[in-house]
Amino acid sequence: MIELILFYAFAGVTIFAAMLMVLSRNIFHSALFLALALLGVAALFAMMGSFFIAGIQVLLYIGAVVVLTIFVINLTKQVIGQDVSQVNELVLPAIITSLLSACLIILAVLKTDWGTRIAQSVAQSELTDNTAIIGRQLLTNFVIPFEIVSVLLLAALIGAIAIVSRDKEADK
Amino acid sequence: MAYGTLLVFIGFAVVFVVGGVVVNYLLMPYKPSVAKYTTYECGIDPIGNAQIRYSMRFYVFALMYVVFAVEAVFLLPWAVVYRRMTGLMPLIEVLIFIFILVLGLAFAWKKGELKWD
Amino acid sequence: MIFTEILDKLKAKHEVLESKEDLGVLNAWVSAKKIKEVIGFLKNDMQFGQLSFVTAVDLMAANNIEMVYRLFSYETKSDVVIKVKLDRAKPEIETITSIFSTADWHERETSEMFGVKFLNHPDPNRLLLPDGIDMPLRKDFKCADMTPLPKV
Amino acid sequence: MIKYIADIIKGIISLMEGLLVTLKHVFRKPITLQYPEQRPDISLRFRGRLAMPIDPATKDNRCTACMICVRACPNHSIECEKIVGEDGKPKPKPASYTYNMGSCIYCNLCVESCPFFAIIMSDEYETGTEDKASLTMDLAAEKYELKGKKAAWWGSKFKTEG
Amino acid sequence: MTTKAPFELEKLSNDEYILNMGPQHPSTHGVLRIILKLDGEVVKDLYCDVGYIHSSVEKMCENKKYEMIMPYTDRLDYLSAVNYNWGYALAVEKLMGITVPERAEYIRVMLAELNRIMSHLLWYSAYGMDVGALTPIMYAFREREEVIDMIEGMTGGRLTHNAFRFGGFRNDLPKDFMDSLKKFIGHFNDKIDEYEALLINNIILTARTIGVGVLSKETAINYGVTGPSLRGSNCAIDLRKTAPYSIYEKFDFKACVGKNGDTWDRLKVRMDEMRESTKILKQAMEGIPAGDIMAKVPKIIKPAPGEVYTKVESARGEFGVYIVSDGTDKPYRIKFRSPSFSNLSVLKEITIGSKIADVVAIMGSLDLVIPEIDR
Amino acid sequence: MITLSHYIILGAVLFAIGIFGVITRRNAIGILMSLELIFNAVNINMVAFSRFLTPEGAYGELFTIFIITVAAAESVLGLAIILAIYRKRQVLNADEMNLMKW
Amino acid sequence: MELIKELLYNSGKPLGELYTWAHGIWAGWGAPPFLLDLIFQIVIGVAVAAVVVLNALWIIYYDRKLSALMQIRKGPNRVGPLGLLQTIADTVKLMIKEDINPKAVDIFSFWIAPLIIFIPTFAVFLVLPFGKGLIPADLNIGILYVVAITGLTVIGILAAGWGSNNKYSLIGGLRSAAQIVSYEIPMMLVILSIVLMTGSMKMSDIVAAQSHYKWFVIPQIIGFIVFLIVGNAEINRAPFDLPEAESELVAGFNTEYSAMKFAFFYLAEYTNLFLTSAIAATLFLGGWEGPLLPPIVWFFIKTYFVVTILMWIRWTFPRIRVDHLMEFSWKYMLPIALLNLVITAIVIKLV
Amino acid sequence: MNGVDEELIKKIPGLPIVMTTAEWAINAGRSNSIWTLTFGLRCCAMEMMATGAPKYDWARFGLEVPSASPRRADMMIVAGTVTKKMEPVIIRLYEQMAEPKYVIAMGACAISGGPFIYDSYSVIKGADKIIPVDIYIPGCPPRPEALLDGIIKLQKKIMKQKFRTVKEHK
Repeated sequence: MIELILFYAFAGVTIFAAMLMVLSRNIFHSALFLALALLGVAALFAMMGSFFIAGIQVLLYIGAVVVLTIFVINLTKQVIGQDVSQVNELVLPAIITSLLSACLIILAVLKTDWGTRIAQSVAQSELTDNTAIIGRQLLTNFVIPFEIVSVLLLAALIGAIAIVSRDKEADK
Repeated sequence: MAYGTLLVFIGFAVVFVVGGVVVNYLLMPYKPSVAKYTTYECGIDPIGNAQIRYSMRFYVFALMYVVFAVEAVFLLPWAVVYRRMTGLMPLIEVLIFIFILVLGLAFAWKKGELKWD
Repeated sequence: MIFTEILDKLKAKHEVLESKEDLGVLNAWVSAKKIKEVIGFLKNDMQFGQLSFVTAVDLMAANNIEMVYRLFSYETKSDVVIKVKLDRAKPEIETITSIFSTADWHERETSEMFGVKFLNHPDPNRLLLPDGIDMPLRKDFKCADMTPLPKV
Repeated sequence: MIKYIADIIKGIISLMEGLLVTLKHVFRKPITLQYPEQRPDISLRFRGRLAMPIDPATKDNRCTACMICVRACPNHSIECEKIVGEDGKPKPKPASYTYNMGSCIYCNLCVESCPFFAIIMSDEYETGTEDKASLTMDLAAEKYELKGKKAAWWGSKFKTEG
Repeated sequence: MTTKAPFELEKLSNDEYILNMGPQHPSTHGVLRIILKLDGEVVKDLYCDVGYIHSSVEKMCENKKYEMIMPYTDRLDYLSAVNYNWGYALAVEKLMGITVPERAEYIRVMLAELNRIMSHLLWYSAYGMDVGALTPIMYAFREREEVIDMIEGMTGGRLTHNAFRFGGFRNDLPKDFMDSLKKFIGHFNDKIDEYEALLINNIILTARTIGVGVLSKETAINYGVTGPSLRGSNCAIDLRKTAPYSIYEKFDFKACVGKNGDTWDRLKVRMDEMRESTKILKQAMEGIPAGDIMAKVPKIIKPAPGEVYTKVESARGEFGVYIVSDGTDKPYRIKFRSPSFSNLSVLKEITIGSKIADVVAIMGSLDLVIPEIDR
Repeated sequence: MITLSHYIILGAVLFAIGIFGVITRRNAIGILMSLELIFNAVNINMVAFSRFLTPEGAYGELFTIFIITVAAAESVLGLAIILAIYRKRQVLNADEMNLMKW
Repeated sequence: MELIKELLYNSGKPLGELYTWAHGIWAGWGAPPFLLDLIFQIVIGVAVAAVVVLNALWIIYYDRKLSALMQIRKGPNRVGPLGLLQTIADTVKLMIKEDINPKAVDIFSFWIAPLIIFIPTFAVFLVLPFGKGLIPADLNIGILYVVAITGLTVIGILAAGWGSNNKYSLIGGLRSAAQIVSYEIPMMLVILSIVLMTGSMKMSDIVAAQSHYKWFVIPQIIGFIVFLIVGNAEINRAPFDLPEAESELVAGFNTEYSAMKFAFFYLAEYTNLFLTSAIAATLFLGGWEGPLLPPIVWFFIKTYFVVTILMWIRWTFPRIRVDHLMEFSWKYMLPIALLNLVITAIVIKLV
Repeated sequence: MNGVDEELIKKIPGLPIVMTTAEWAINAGRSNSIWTLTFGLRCCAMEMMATGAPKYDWARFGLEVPSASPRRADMMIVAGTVTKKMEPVIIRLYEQMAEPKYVIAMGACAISGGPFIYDSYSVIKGADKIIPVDIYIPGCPPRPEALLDGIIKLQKKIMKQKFRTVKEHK
């Protein structure tokens, strides 16, 4: 019972914040709402028992990606009080597309029979921390992706620095 | 239970801040004037807009932060299971992982991105 | 270097309208048009490396504004004063900022205080005074909030 | 690489030196003078507000309204008027001696100029007030009694002069 | 003469913006306004807006008797007021042809050197505040209060001493002056070492100041920079040495110079100068003769027509007084050549290309006193 | 009792909002932010699947970590590009960002 | 007497007993059990709020007195005995000060910023191990939670800087954010070394791993020093107080804030100081462990020891310049922390 | 919003006492936590610094926190000469301070123009010509003790203040 209330509360916050984020006329406010939406998602993760994922959701998504976004917003000239319409002329098609896709997924989900596995799987009281499982998996079954991630990060770092520093040289 | 406490905590923090400001608003003397609500800039009229375009350097540091934060996050589960795993494989795998990222740091260092100019 | 020596050297190159000794220091009057050459000559050829100050004196009785340039030489430890008489109604003189950078501010100050116009000055702005006060160091300056000291 | 490590070590040493200085001061006695309770020992020549002390012998001030101090004051903080006798002639006594403490610059020039030691810079400095008007005072009417170090000093001067 | 905006906003390139420092700003030491044109953290251009404390001293002095001007020289540079008194007294004495008795000269030197120490101590504490260290001010003011007590005992004023009279002094040294001076000299050098350990040699500060704001010797002289700021640029010009006034020839001291003319050199020069001042004080204390403290001076100061310029080495540099006398008891024109005026004008030259934080560090190292610039 | 469907439907709604944002936002940064929403919708599904279907292996969570990593890398690069374009051409609007005109 | 002793030295157990006891009675009444949980949580929340407020009041006073001690002066001593009421006077004053919302600000960001900054500060208390079993909530991801939630502060600072619509604020906010972000990495690496040694992110496990005086400060001395420096930088205190660099940026990101909104920044700053010290004490100094005195007292003693060190540093050093600050983090702190981590890993594997 | 209905308060039993106590507590808080705007003009600024230095230590009075931003400053010490160029700046800074705010005119210049009272074309003859001044401290410059004395006098004045009232000025 209490879980359901909490679920709806978090889901409500998430969706509300996501809506505001998409509709807000001010890009900075959008970023703040995005942070709120991500926080809601993190809470949902925690509800599912994935505390580690919730933690890194906060750490990486809010603490890093959103901060990076806000940095970029700050580094571009965004004038306070200047409410620019952030929405282009594609509103109607967008609504249709998004509604259609959402309905499609929801229909599919509702029609699907998830089988017997669900009933026995999550005994909600036994939400154990699975950081150790993740670690073990990373070092055994997922060791190749694990190493590839570092290459990906290196590539991103080098790429971004190259873009930025090319820009710097162009300035001179 | 534990995360419930977190919720209560956040609720408390919100009540604390909002309550403080509300009490402040109830008690404060209020005397508006035009000059009071102007932006402070050492006592003179602000020159130009405050929304300035600031140094690109900050972006470099922020992006490096993102990359290294992701790295640290990958190391966390490793650190948790490290003692419980036998063999040298975990160590070697992680050393490779760290090495590749140190390359990134070295690249940035070499490129002079860590230096401010 | 004593003042006669300086005077001789100066006279050899440039026209000196008038000269006198005041407490051991040479005061030489030159014409306004020549000021740049004279100062340049003193700096480059006679090692007067420091421009102590530039100012003016309002000689109201003679209807003149007298520019005063004081130079000092670190090498010979001697001073020299170059003076220029300007018309009080329309004081104009060439700037010497290109020779001595320090003259920039001194000239700006003199300019707002005495109304001397420095031609070709790189930054002809007010330095010290707010808007509304002009040429206060002229002897005939009057200002509404300037209460004179009561005579006893 | 060696420079990198040397830099770190050099830096740590210089930081430690600084920390040591503050640490040493923790054990030194505070030099604070707890003002309203403790008062400083002010030097004799300190220039507080202007006062026209009354001579303990005659119970009167020594001003002769000669106006020298008024003329000596750089910014006209003193005004003095002589007593006009019944015959219409001014007498050598001040009818009023207006001192504007708010504009006084405590330069001591008036005191130095006074030939009779009639005025003195007292050692009173706690003259802050809410009321600006009270800063302009009539010293002749005030009957200021000099106390402390200055009184003895003034008294001795007084004797040699008088 | 116009007042126009120093930088036009429209003309700024896309990366540039304008930051205003002052008039009310914690690090401008009074009311100086500096307008910075910045690109990120880097200073592209700089404009000094002075005059916020312009109080028309020169005009006022034209209407004052010579004696009355003395207190006003105190208020030009309240940090080394004695030197300013001296510069003015020297000018009038030269104009009048007064010779000052030797004892008075010794007292003058002692007061001036104490005053120099006091000024440098204040500079040190203010510099600490500028670079964000909040403790140096507390230690420096402890010694400063000691010096102030000494000077107050002599002159009666803490900052605005009004100490000098034409021809000497009004009062002789108080009795306990020598004792306290001895005590002060005894422990002051140790304190300077402490100051250096606390702030000047700190790696954070050296990293901030070495190689920053380099002022070359030529630029310095061209801009008329004087005093410790000039000596920091490896230029041993000290008026006490190069154009000795009073009895400075009698003392053994050296003009402290820096090597590269960067900010740190200027700091170091001031610290060394305090040590040199202690040396002078020691010599003066030992060599002071007995005798008169006041020369014979006419009752009314009425110099003959003419003009005079005298200069003294104040804590900030060459302070000069230029007086034009017309034979009355008031000067016809008086001009104070203040060291900070020229020292500030070089700021633009040495700041461009450094960071915002450097502006503060460099400005602090020039040791500015704003009322002296504005007069 | 919360079921898997709850989470998946929530994910679908977030996904739809994200899609809406991506299509309608003018601002390139806004588009990137909407993309983050879509990633999150996926993440919710992943974690839910993992929790409900394969709790023993934590596969979904591993995928979530990788997705977050990719998202981080994407935003680092994407924002760098946006910033570079902005500094060159003073535009933030995706419609006006036409690389061919460069 | 026994109960008090038990509470002080082994408070976790009696609290747990109390909880089960209350649960029994509660179930007897037939009331829903989560309500009791809620009540318990609210009690904990109130207790922590009291700790936050009282601690902030005390720590500000402590800072002032300590600085006075180092600066050979007296410090506040006129309000109440020894000036103890000084901070209360400040609070009262700030509470009734006029709150100014300048015209140019972006009201939403301007108002939300103190909230965003204060919530994480408050929420970190959730995992602080005050004593044995005396943890408001012993989360599995304990230390990750701390790192993650403190990272939220950056958003608040950026919002404050951007929303104030003031150049000083904006620059201060950006600087502050860049600084926190830069120093987060070495901090995480140091924490990783600790996690490596304990094999758990739970705060209670970390403390337990250091029992019998095997404090991590010995094997991790480099980590400890790095943590102190980095922690000091994270909370923007001198010599890393660039965002509020008074001599450059007036007051940094909170230039435009007044009254209570500013008070929360102030409160958060000092609470963060306490938090950093508390975490340092937990990670390196064995948390609540100590002889004779009750655990909670030891916890506070150790925390205040670290607080004192940080204050000592603050009152001694000049401010570091912004580019040096960044370089310092990336060129010195990060390699050292990384090296520390690798060495720790190797040593653990080999020994 | 200013002022509370006095009559209404008197009617409710007990409330006057509560109000007086609250007023006392608030005034005690105000008077013991006077944060100053860091801002010096002339010689007096040096004495202001000296007052903050260990020998006089104004931190004892709760003035420890110097505030560079006027938003949270309680007191402005006009320490020195106010000139015409500076006048708008001072007025603006004063306006930008949050209520309740106090002004101390320190030294002769700030009281009346001091040395520059006559013959000066650029000095405002007293800070009270432009902003309301609470305490005048004569001296040129006043000793640090005099400033402390002025602060104590200001504290006494604050203790007499009414709850939520603000000063009126032009």
